[in-house]
Amino acid sequence: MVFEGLMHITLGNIVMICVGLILVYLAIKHEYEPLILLPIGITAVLVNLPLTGLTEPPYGFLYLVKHYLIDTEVVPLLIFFGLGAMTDFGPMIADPKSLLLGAAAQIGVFVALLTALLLGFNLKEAASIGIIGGADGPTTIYLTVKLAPHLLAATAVAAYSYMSLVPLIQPPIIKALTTREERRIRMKQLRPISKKEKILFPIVSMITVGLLVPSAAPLIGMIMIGNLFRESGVVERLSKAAREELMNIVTIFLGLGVGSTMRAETFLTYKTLLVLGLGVVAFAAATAGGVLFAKLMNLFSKEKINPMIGASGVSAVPMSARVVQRLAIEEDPENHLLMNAMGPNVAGVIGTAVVAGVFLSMLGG
Amino acid sequence: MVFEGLMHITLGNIVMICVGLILVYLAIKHEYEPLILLPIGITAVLVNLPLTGLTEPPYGFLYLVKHYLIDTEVVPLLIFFGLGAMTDFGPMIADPKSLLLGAAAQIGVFVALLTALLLGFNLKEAASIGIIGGADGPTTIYLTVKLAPHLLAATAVAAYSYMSLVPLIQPPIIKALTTREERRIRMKQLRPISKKEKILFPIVSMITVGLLVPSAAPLIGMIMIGNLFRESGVVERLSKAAREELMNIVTIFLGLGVGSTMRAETFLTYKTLLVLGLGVVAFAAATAGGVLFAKLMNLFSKEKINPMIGASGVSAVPMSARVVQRLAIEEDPENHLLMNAMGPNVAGVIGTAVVAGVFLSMLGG
Amino acid sequence: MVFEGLMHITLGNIVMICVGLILVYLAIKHEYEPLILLPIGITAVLVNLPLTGLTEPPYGFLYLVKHYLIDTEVVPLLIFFGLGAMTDFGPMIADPKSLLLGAAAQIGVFVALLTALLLGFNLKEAASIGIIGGADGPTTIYLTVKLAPHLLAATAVAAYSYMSLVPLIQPPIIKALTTREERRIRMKQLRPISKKEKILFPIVSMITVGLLVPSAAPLIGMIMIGNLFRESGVVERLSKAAREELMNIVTIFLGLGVGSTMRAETFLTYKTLLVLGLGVVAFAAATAGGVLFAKLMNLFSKEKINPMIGASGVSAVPMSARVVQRLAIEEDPENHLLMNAMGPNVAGVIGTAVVAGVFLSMLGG
Amino acid sequence: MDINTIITGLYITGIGIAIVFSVLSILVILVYVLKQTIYKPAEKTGKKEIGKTKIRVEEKPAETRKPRRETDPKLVALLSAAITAFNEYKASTLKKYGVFKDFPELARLLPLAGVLFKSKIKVSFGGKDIIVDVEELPNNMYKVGVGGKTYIVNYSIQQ
Amino acid sequence: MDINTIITGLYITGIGIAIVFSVLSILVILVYVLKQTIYKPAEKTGKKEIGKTKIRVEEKPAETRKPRRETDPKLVALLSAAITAFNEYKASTLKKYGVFKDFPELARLLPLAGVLFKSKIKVSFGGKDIIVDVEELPNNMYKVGVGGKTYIVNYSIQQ
Amino acid sequence: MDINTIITGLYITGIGIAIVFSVLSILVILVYVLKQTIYKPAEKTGKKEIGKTKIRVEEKPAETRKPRRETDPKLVALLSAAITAFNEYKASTLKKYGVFKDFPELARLLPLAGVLFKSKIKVSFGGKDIIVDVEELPNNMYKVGVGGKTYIVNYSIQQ
Ligand code: NA
Ligand code: NA
Ligand code: NA
Repeated sequence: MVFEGLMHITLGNIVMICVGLILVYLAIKHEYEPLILLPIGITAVLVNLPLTGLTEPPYGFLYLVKHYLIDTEVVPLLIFFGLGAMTDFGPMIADPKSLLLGAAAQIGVFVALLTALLLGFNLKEAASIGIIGGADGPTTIYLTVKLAPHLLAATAVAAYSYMSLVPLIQPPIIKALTTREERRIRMKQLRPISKKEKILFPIVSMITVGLLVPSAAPLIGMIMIGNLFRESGVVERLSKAAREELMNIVTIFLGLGVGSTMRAETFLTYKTLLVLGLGVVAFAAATAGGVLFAKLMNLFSKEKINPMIGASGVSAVPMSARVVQRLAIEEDPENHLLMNAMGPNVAGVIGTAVVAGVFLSMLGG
Repeated sequence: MVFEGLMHITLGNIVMICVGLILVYLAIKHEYEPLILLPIGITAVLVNLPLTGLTEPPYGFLYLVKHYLIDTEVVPLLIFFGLGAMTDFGPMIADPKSLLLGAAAQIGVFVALLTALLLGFNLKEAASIGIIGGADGPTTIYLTVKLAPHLLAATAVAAYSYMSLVPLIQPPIIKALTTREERRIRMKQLRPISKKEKILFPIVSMITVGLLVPSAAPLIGMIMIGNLFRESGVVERLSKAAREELMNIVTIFLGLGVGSTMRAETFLTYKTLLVLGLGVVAFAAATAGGVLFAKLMNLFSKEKINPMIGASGVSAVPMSARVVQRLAIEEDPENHLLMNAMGPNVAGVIGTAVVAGVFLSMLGG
Repeated sequence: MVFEGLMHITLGNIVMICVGLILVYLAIKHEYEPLILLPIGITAVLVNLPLTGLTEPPYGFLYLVKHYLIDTEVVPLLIFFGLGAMTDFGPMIADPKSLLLGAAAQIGVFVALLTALLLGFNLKEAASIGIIGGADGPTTIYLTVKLAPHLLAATAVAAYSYMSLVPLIQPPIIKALTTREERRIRMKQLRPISKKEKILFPIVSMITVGLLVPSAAPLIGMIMIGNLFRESGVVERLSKAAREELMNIVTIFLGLGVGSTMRAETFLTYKTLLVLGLGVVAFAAATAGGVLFAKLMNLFSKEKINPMIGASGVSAVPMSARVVQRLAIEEDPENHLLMNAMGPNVAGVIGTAVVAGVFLSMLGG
Repeated sequence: MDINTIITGLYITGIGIAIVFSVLSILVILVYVLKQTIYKPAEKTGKKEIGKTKIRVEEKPAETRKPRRETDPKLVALLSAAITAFNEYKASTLKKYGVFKDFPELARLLPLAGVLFKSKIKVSFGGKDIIVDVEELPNNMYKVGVGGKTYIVNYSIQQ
Repeated sequence: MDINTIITGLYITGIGIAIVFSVLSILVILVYVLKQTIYKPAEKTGKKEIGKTKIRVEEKPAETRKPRRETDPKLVALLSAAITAFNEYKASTLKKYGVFKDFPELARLLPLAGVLFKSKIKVSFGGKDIIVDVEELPNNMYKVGVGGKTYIVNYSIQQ
Repeated sequence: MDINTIITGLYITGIGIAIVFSVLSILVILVYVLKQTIYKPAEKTGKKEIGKTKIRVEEKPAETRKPRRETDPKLVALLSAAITAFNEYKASTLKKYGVFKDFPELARLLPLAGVLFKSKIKVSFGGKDIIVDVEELPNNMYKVGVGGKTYIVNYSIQQ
């Protein structure tokens, strides 16, 4: 009865416990997205101990978390809501063409989707893998739960891990695709944004995207409601709750729920390795897509943009904007691009949500 | 598949989107109960975008919120719990006759109920409409969910809107029913209340009301438990959680849940307009009831009360007490009635809960 | 219809209302575990008012709380999670033999179990009663819900009440079993603990206990995940949420849920009285077990330990450690044992969780 | 519109008004009973206090008055000094007996805590020694008693 | 790997890229419309402010500058004095009219509160009288206007 | 009461006590292993520190000591001045490069933020120039290094 755990442990369990511990190590030692990867990692350790019943229906605690909070999409949507209450769309409103760079970076999603299809994944799986390239954890989870729930752990871990690795993945790609002269292009400072614009933007974009891509409405709706709470200035209690109390609680459950899917039986397949590999492809292609599109825009516009800010179309807010800032300063210490890069950065969140909506409407919800 | 939203939008949807935007506008620009009306308004916009699936069972996000949190009465009861943790019954304990003024204002509920019956509403609908006159948002929602769920959006919006309009609705009625002399009556300062009285009051009133009107016990029980947490002084962590963390989170879900019922199909009926109209009748009659009963009390008591404080029997804490304070100062800058008006104000909350209990026990739960 | 409550009240209800009021009184006046006993007490009052429907399926509010949050073990596990985020295992890591004292105090659990069997309780009931001696409220609730749900109110109230009474129960037993010389034994100061040890301890102990006693894994897993959040230093947002926002909210629901089981029909039996009596036996035997085992250890080890710290193996963190500190100072004002007693104190939490796991695996979950 | 419905409505109205007035009247009585049984002793002191307050209010016309001497910036400095000394005393005591810095948090968060410190501190200030009572409260708050008055201070400069 | 799947994948890719670019392009247009209809007046002042800032930045090389005169410790003392006087005024007013100390909390927490105080206070400071505007905000915050500037002060010493 | 039940109870008791002691003994061993593999270097410094502490405690009798010079009100003023200068430097830098005031919040709240500022600041204080290290922390907290010591300061007067 007791001590049975030792006898039932499989090699797979041991491997997964090590995987979990590696995530914990990376989260603590290198601070790779610790808010997500630490809970996921330690939960992965826990669910690979045999016979605990934690993930078993109908009353295993982690089963309850997964079934009622993740499978229903409650958690990813509330996280989007909280992100809305945290996000300042100002830099994007000040420089609307950054929206196009946010769209361009979605090319990475499709590159990864096509590559996944070539590797034998089916359409729904390939879409869930592709969306990793959007670099938005909650969107990835939202879409994978609906299209390919068996890949949830793999896509979620990939999305959040590579978000931490943005400072390693992006710079070589950016440098390879730009000349030194291009990296030294200075951009003009962003105009200040009035409160009215900030209030109207979430309303307008919610209606527009909701009408054009109804399946993206839950994601876009929640982020924009959160953002309206933030910008309205009249519901600070709720805005704070959205981005703090509720966000923190929901993040805990996200980690527990996603981590609970990392059981050896389901996670240790060659597919997982492929997903992790494709995730890098997705991030790299998204970066390239953004940079190249920025160069394309320079061909047609008089006022040149620094093509590096295209790389920030990969959301991973605010990491990829900081990568651009760092690279810009390397070439010219007076060239601060942080705020110019924040525009494509937040636009990328909207772009990925739109793509997720397209996938949902074309591949069935 | 995509862009379909545009083709499925109805005129009703467009009207409702405008209604939602008006609520958002009033909440932000004029701060009309922004904590409730902003979430309701923006959610109304969202749910009137076609084909989003947000309100569809079994997994639409807003369906889940509505079905599990509003329809079960979890949210209104937790809000009552939080209100208890916020409310100081001291002014009412110091001046017990203010309880009678809180009872008198309930006359507005019955006036509106009878008017609604005359206009063709059935008994359950009429009761839900009448309770708007109690000026307690959560009580209105609690009762409507049980008696006439199809009217939820209309009664909730009416209750919260008119609470914001108290400073416009009440003054002309008060002035019409009182002489200048009456409005200048000064009242003696309230005695201080001992901690023991404050602790015993919620216990005593919970037992009393619970025994006499069992169907009011959930509402009264939750507000009084919250108040005991507050007054006991030994569970500050829980009291704070009740009135802050939990309250904020629950308020968010209240707004989302109620807003999600504002779909064109169910909201855009002549009944909604009648409900909104009857809401004004209810508030006005409640105000008049309180003032006239105060005048009646003056006929029999030696120590005169300022009849304006009867108007504060309409809960809308603390707006109607502030209205009275303002009117009093207009006539006599030294006549501060704020605390005297707070007594009927909080008593009105108890009164309305009792009336809701009576309706539930007589009209079936 | 109304006023019916008065006619349906039973003598049992009246007794239970008084019991509830006594708990409220003890919580407020003497601060006996007010965070738990105040909510339980006032809820006991509320649910013994007749005809309120609060505990009735499918939509009674307290039924919902009990059914979805307590019966699923969600609340006790989240409380363990929060306790982990609050607990400093440092004193125990600094002095590992304190783990043995934490084990020794579990003897009280088995003494109470055997006594309960002699008094005619069945095995599952006896185990739930015995675990009271572990002095861990959430563990007691967790086990009772699984093994003997009809005893939930009795064991929960006993566990939390006696935790408050530790300063009364323990001193006479400690004094009776130790000589003055023993009580004057000084212990060396604890070594400082490195951050690495603090981070590795929850991981190592989760894996170890989880493998050896799988049925203890939910409890141990949640407390250790919470502790890892705390010690990692990289997820302070989540750690704070675990021990504050989430903890406070969950504690409210624990009180409401447990209190709702204190209805006259189920609580007022001779079994309840026996449970309360056996609870004292359990606490006393646990205290004696810890002290005597410490004396036994002194027979074999060169470096003597003060046997009083064995009494702190009864968890009741940090009360029993403070009891030891106080008794030590009585004999020798310079003999501060607080931190030495904290080791067995937190070890007792682990020990009781292990015992609960053993019970679950042997008596069916 | 149905006449029977209207009649039921009138019936409900009658019953409803009767019940709400009777229930709230019973509460009126109970509140009076509470006052009679509990409030007696408090009442006297209460009245006194109101009287005293009135006098104070009258002697100082609102809106144009100087800050009180006792609460001027010097007090802030004195309170800071006292809390600093108190914290030093506490830290040395805790270290002496091997109590880790985490302990207060643990103690505060678990039920029935109480390992918060309390001490009399002598502070040299402005040339003379002042005895101050300092008591820890949760969340960086301190209760400081000086010269017969008690201040609650939120002090968050930590060394 | 199935050729039909690949073709569908290419189709989805085409549609997807088309939609994401068209939706975000529409947003670009709407943001421009917003700017045109709303932003006009604000734009001018905005540009001015940027200009002013640049000048200020240049005249003071970063990292080696002195604290500004207006925000030195004296200001802290003045703000403390003003808030103390304001709180005394408020307390006396509340007591005068029987307003209990709990009221502000109640008012703040319920929707549409607003019973927070606001007043002009005269403070004697450094030999001269200064008129200060003090306005309460929730959570022990105060908005203090003095000499044309406004400070948000968190003041938590309570007596 | 059934004899079989009692026997089962005794059996459970035996097994239970055996398991709880063996599991916790294994934890004892693992904690020792942790200590051996990890703790070695830390142990030495740890012991030193305890010794030092003891000496300090004995030279200053508790409960009757003066506030330390370094933490007197002047320090509060110095810290205020340093943070003010730091904030001015930060504000000018942010404005210069068009960084909006909202940005720090965004950065702090999203995972892996890190756009908090850090700088050396020269403060003129009491006639001489002092170099102070100031680093922003979330929630209006600042880490201020001055004269080899580090202070965590909660500074919430915002202009
Ligand atoms: Na993205
Ligand atoms: Na009311
Ligand atoms: Na224990």
